Amino acid sequence: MKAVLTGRHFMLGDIACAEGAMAAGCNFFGGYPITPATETAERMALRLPQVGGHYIQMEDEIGSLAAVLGASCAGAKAMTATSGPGFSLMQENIGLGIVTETPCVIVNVQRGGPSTGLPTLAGQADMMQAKWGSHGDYEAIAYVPNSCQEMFDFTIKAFNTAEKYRQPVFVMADEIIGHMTERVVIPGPKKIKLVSRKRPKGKKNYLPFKPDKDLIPPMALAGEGHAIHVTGLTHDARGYPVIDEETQHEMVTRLIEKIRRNAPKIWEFEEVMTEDADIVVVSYGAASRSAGRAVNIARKEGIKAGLMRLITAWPFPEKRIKELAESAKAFVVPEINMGQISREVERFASGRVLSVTHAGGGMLSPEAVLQKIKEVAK
Amino acid sequence: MKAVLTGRHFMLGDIACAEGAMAAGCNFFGGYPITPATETAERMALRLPQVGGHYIQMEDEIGSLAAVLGASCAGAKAMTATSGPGFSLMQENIGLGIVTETPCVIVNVQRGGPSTGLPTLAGQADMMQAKWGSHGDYEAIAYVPNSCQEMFDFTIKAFNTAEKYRQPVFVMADEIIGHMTERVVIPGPKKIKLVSRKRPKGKKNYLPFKPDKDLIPPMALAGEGHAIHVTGLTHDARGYPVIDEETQHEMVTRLIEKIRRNAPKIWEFEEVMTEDADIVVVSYGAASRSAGRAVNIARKEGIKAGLMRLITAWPFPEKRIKELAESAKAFVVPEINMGQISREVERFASGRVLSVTHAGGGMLSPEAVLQKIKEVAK
Amino acid sequence: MSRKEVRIGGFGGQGIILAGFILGKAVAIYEKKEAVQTQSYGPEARGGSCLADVIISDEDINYPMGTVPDVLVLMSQDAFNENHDKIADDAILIVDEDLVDASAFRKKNKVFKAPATRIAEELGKKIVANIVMLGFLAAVADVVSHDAMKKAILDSVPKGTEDLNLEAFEKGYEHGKNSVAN
Amino acid sequence: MSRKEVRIGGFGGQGIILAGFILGKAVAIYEKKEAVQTQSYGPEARGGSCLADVIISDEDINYPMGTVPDVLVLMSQDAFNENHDKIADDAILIVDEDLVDASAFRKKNKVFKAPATRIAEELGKKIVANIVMLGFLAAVADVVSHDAMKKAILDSVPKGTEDLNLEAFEKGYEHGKNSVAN
Amino acid sequence: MKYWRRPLDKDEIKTPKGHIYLIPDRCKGCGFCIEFCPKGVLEESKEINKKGYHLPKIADGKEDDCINCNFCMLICPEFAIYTEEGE
Amino acid sequence: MKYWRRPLDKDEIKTPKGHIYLIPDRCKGCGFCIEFCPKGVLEESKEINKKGYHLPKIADGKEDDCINCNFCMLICPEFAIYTEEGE
Amino acid sequence: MSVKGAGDEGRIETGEEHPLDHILRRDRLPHIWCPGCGLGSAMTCFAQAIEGVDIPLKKQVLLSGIGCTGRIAGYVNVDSYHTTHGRAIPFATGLKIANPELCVTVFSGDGDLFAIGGNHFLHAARRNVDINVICVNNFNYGMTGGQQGPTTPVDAKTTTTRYGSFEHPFNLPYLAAATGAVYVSRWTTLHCRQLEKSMEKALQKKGFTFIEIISPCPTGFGRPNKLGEGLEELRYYREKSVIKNDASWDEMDLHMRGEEPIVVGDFVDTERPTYLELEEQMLRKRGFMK
Amino acid sequence: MSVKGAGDEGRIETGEEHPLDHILRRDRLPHIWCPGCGLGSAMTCFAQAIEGVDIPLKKQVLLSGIGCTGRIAGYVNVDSYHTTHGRAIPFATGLKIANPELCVTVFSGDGDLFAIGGNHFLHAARRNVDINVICVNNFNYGMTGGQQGPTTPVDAKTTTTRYGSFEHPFNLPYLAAATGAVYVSRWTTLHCRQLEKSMEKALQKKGFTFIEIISPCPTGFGRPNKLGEGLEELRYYREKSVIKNDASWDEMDLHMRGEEPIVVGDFVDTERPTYLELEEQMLRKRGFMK
Ligand SMILES: Cc1ncc(C[n+]2csc(CCOP(=O)(O)OP(=O)(O)O)c2C)c(N)n1
Ligand SMILES: Cc1ncc(C[n+]2csc(CCOP(=O)(O)OP(=O)(O)O)c2C)c(N)n1
Ligand code: SF4
Ligand code: SF4
Ligand code: SF4
Ligand code: SF4
Repeated sequence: MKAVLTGRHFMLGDIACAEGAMAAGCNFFGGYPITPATETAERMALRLPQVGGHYIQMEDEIGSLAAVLGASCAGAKAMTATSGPGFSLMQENIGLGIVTETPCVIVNVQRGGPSTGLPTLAGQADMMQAKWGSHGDYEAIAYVPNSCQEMFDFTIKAFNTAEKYRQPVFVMADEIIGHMTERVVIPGPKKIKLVSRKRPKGKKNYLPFKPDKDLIPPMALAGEGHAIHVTGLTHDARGYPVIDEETQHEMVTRLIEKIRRNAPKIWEFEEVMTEDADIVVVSYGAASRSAGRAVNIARKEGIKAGLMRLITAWPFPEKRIKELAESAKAFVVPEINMGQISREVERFASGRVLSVTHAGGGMLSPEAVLQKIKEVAK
Repeated sequence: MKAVLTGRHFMLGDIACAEGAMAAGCNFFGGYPITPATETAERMALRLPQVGGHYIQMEDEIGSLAAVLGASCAGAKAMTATSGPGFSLMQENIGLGIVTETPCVIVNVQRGGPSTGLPTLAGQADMMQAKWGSHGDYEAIAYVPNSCQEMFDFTIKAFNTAEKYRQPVFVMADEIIGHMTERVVIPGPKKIKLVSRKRPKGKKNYLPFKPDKDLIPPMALAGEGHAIHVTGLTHDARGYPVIDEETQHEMVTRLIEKIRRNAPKIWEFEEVMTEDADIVVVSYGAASRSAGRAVNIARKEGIKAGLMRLITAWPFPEKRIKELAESAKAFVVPEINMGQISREVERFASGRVLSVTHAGGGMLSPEAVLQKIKEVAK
Repeated sequence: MSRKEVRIGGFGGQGIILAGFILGKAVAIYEKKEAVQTQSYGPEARGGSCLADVIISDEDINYPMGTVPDVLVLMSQDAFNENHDKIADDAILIVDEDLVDASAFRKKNKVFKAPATRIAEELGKKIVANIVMLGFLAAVADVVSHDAMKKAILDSVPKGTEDLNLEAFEKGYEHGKNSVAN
Repeated sequence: MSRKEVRIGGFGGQGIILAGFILGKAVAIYEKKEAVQTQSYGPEARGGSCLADVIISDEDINYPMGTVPDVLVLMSQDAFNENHDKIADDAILIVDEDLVDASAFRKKNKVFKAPATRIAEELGKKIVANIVMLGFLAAVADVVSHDAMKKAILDSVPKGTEDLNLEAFEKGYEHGKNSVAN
Repeated sequence: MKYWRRPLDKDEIKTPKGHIYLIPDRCKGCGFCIEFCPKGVLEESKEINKKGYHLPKIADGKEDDCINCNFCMLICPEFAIYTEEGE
Repeated sequence: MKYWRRPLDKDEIKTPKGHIYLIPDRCKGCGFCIEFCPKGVLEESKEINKKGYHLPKIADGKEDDCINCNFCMLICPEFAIYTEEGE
Repeated sequence: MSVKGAGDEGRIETGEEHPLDHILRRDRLPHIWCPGCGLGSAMTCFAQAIEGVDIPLKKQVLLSGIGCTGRIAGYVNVDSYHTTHGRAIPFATGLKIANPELCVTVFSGDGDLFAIGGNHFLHAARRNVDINVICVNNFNYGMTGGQQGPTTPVDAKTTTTRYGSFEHPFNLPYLAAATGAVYVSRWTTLHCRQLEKSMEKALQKKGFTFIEIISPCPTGFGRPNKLGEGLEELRYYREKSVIKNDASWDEMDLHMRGEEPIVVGDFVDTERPTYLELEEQMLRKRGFMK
Repeated sequence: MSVKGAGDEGRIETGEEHPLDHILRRDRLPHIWCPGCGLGSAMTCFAQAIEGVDIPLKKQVLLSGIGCTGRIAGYVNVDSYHTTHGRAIPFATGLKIANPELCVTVFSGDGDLFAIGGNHFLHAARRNVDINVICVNNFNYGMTGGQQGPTTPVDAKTTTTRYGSFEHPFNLPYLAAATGAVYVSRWTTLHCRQLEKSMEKALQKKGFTFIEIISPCPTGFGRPNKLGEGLEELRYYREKSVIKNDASWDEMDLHMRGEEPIVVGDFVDTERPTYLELEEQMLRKRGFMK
């Protein structure tokens, strides 16, 4: 069986995500079933053995992410998929992944929360958690697909970005997209651009955590003879723990700058009719499909509305928001939560941001978005 | 032995926290040791048996918080204390506590992160995690003590607020305060105001999750004959799971409004020389002691600086920030992290907020704060 | 036709979701149109109520959720009770006549009664009632071609069951054509 | 005296932190002043280097961390090496003469050599060297009264060891007074 | 009148008679009661309930055979069938 | 020259001689080597190292008693003591 | 209700109220479990057991984690807590210690208790906390759609072991015994009477007790593994079950295929001071009376 | 170096390089452990063992969680991963499966492996993942300052059991055996030779192996429990240890007081297909060759 199922498919979002991983060269999945992400795991369990990869069902999500990080340290392109409760459990090891700079992909097919909440119904309320869920300071990278095709495409992006920047990368999907079936077009393997982590050149003077100019250190794998030491403690370029303020400063600021400085290369968004927009709707994932519809209707009704649709929620494309804020009268931010990304927008356009909220359990309606647009259009 | 050690003491911050809990009537501690919060646990292990309470050392932090919630459901005033890694592990059950409206106190003596980081050194980088660490939407309540006396006082506040609003409440301390020793004055038991959760009046028509006007439902304990059902699933007033959008809307908005509407009663802060301040320094916890020093020096040098010191970081006293923003030229926000609460300030005073950051591992210096004050004073 | 919504309802175990999937696939892969399929069900693993919505459109489908169905296919009484009155004025309604008593239906819409379960039982496999229904649907509702549907069925059913399923489809189609003719 | 900083340095196991605690307590509880005690140590459970800082002030102590000590008490060579040159110009330095070779000290500050470990050994308990040091400190540095210190020691040492500790304190105090006199 | 809770394996009991009751809408037709009735009292009927499940019925000639052993009640996963002491 | 790795309990070995080495700054004076040397070769000296720990020394009259059994090396928690085959 | 082709002969008289209805949250029936699922039988036995023992219903507390089995806590009409996945045991531990008068039972699935929750089981058993743990083992994760779990037999098909499971499953009674449970037994849902008795025993016994219930899950395990519907699974139990209280640990391994027996019985019944007893003992020893 | 009152008689010749220095991260010595701590001895044995077996050092991977023991991964000069508290085993599982050529050892403390990490131990043993787990049991949490852990004997004093511990401790070999480890042994740090041999055996054996090392922790356990310094703890081991390979599980309980023996030995040595072997077996059966 092939890793890349080139062709046109009518495919469940969750499965498209798995196929994206396959196409990205994923060869290890460590997971624990949870609605509504289970189908991704099940697909990986079917597919990985077909290409010599490994699917292991771990005892819980903590173990899943630990196994994923371990596999990545041995050279695998590794991933896991979960939903809110599992994502919460993964937070500690997300920090480990950040600090040890271990590439991997974590898919969160968001459902209604908090707690067990609505296992089978949608939410988008883990967006801030993706940024702030683990203790300590770090920068997150999170893709937000809004179609089955994007479940495929963005999973590949997530792998590439993880490998490039050496850190865990999130795909923050939601139950609507994960459990929806649409056409997914999978290109030929050669058409899929893949990125692999930087590797040390030669053994001499290799310091496992000494970054190149781009702030990213080349990564040695277990078993290559570098006798590396990797720790979750604050560490120096050699990887050795050093428990002091200076080393902490150096390590934490580098890890953060690694993403911040490269943010303009990482962040992605899509704009529709924003050039002359008085009202910019900022949305993402499932909600952005309602937002799109609302913007279309608003335009038909003569309101100058535009859509800025996030492809990455993190890093948040703040620069673009600032630019848009120069001409836009107001921002409307529809999301299936009680106002999360809207807070980010507020930071750069305060006083002019209207949140369209939804507690979860279903799709945010285009009408609700339209109403808010009309409200501010007055 | 007495629960309240009335008198003047020279006491470690962590121990003052434990004594605060004792004074608040805490009779159950479920914990797992972790630097720099261990001393709180050790003190509780010593003290609780003296008054007929129970200390149990659980197998991990997940179990600790689960046990604390269980104990609270049986009527105990229950708490746990941890630091970053343990706080990350508790996130899932924090959501359970929120959704089941189970009062308890969670102390986080923050250390340097992310990951294992700097176990013995300070950080304040879990502040946003306290708000966003668990999946789904909810409002957090978090106290931020800046002295040993406040470790005592705010722990009592935390218990009272937890009982009043029926939700887990955080004490977000830091290693500096936790491992510092200062005078702590413990008043007589009668001088300590204690609040206990609302209880159902009679059995008839009691619906365990039907709120009173204040949005808080009276709480029945296990073993009282109400045959209640408590679940982390989205549930109705009866406590029964109902997996739909409407129930979700009702439950989540009530839980959020329960805190938002009462926020002006919950949030607390202290102001020094802000009346005429051009520059308002917003700070909390250990960092606020540097901030205080910097403000004093600035005033001496003729700069109109003032200090707004948070007592609760969550709910964030946004109203007051808005008011201050009307007259202040700029805000300076020093914290031992890479800029967390400063983002909240930005939402209400965008463009005029300067962050003073510190990656952790020590105290933020008054000079750094002063320098920023001077920078904006120009 | 710019946007049409088909809703198929029944209970878990009847293959409702598969039916929706096949319809969507027929449209999205074998016709030059767009399709999105979504679903909803209760907490039960089996036996609970279950809905599949398929949106079919000539253009990109932005909003993917079903709103007011243009075609409503119902294979259980529960599904009928909960869905029959939330339909467009010119919608058509198809019910499995052995499973659904549609006498409560008060609107003016055209109602087709398909003996899907009966036909399936005649074929020896009650489980293919959903495919019979798809045949019926292809015949009476103007949303998908016979050909595209056939291809999608062949793609989607387990190996070894193709003939049975095609027969079920054709039987349903035939019945549908007759119903329209009548 | 508005703010004075005392730094006590040594290695884990010498009772450095306890010494700092007692000093702080003496000031904060038994005198009408403010005191804050902080500490720092390495990752070792024992034998690592270890510092206790006590800030003493007539006013509220805002900034609680030690900056430049006014009194530096050193009980190990490592502590000496790392700390001896980070002191105020008018600071005094006290070293345990058996444990610290202070010959590398180049500044003009007053240096006291206390035979704390030796006195403690004479008392039969090496472990009370820290208390001897406190006595010495009370005598030579103007930060705390003899009385307050005595009370704080009585409060803080394990039951049954009060006499030994008081003796250690007095011995140290005596030695200190003599040193000042000289 | 909780006959059904009587200690059933007490020695002195000799072939008591049982009366069977069914709450038809609860039954999911699993067949457990039919298969495991020690006296073979039950069999599947053609009758189906609201949800379309075939209900159990009393087999021909077995009308008086129920010994009120209560096993159908215990094993029925749906709280659909139970017995009471007959006369 | 890894003498120290020789299989030590081989039968043919007869009372080999050992030469002991110490890396003084590593020693923490735990006394393990002294207590558990099967030949009682070591004893505590008055000599202390930088950190103030008392080092082991060779006991009076035991200068030639080391049989290079290597146990001191194995049990020393500080990688401070080891032996080589003597001549 | 449509009644087709059925006369009245043999029709069973319609009951109004099931004798256990007062122990159930009747307003929540029918439950969500599949036709032929064994969970309902297990719940009936439990309802019988809490009726049967001499402990007031209002002192009974039932807890569960998440899963099909986990839903039991929502159907029995006593104080009940449906916690997070895997965390019912530590929740129960806190509850019991805070109010020792309560009779506390955790009723949950094998995945909940032994996959994600395994550690809590170990530690509660070790501490001998006075709670009862009842585990329904259906060899898979039912709730999430039939994936492999820590009890899935080697070679079995699940939605995540499409080529056959390649993990050795747990032997739960052995694990419970090794960690210190004072009472350990196993029954299938066919052994209703024994199961009910075991439950009564557990409810009354001091200390940490463990009952494993082997249960059909036609949806997640029976059908994918050619064991068929619930009824067929029960027939399989009837055929293969052997009651053997003194079975060796090895014999207790479950293969669920071929000629291998399903060994059931009461495997451990012993005494050890409970957590609270030992706490009291120590505190007394150190001069504290509570 | 100040040398007081010492002549040169008997002075040991100063060594330049310890024969194991090339296996250590020499630049990180001295290590952080207390004087008299057994961890250094355990590490020496391990260093000897990885030298002794016929596996290239570059294929050796050492992992640990957090704790005093957990620091070992930072001192041995092979690829080493100091993970999060309790998570070394699942991390190692991923690593081993992703690259089966590696020889993977988890070396950590009893708290790390059996308090917070207990569940991962169970599951890795059950799966028979081909990794080695070496646990230093010092009866407390050393790193955080001597609190009670899951191995603390009843009545023992720790900083969180000031009135004596009232929890039953684990019997680790029993637990390992019940969950499926193919090799299980226990030694004290005094049994250096046997320990080294056990380690060599474990490194070479296929499947999940487990070694428990009883070690002195004067700071956290010895002194508070009147067992004294490291040396005295070792003397205690010398007096009480009994080598008994066929000991019953009960005999293996550790009380660390009174006349109770410390039973050590090789308790389990058996064969079972490993996780990867069983995976291959299943895939072959279903027609996949890898
Ligand atoms: C943290 C977390 N991870 C995963 C899940 C998804 N989940 C719900 S139930 C379940 C397994 C249930 O299996 P089992 O305990 O055997 O119960 P059964 O459904 O088979 O009765 C899983 C994985 C969850 N709810 N929470
Ligand atoms: C999630 C988390 N909780 C708690 C800690 C604190 N902690 C570090 S090591 C340790 C226990 C170590 O005990 P053990 O494994 O027995 O090792 P020892 O130090 O005794 O060798 C604890 C509780 C942590 N680092 N992370
Ligand atoms: S056991 Fe219950 S559910 Fe099953 S057939 Fe009999 S009455 Fe119906
Ligand atoms: S090698 Fe053996 S005999 Fe020689 S000193 Fe060391 S322990 Fe003693
Ligand atoms: S999936 Fe299995 S366990 Fe769950 S209700 Fe259905 S049969 Fe029962
Ligand atoms: S605390 Fe115990 S385990 Fe840790 S280094 Fe010291 S003696 Fe060793």
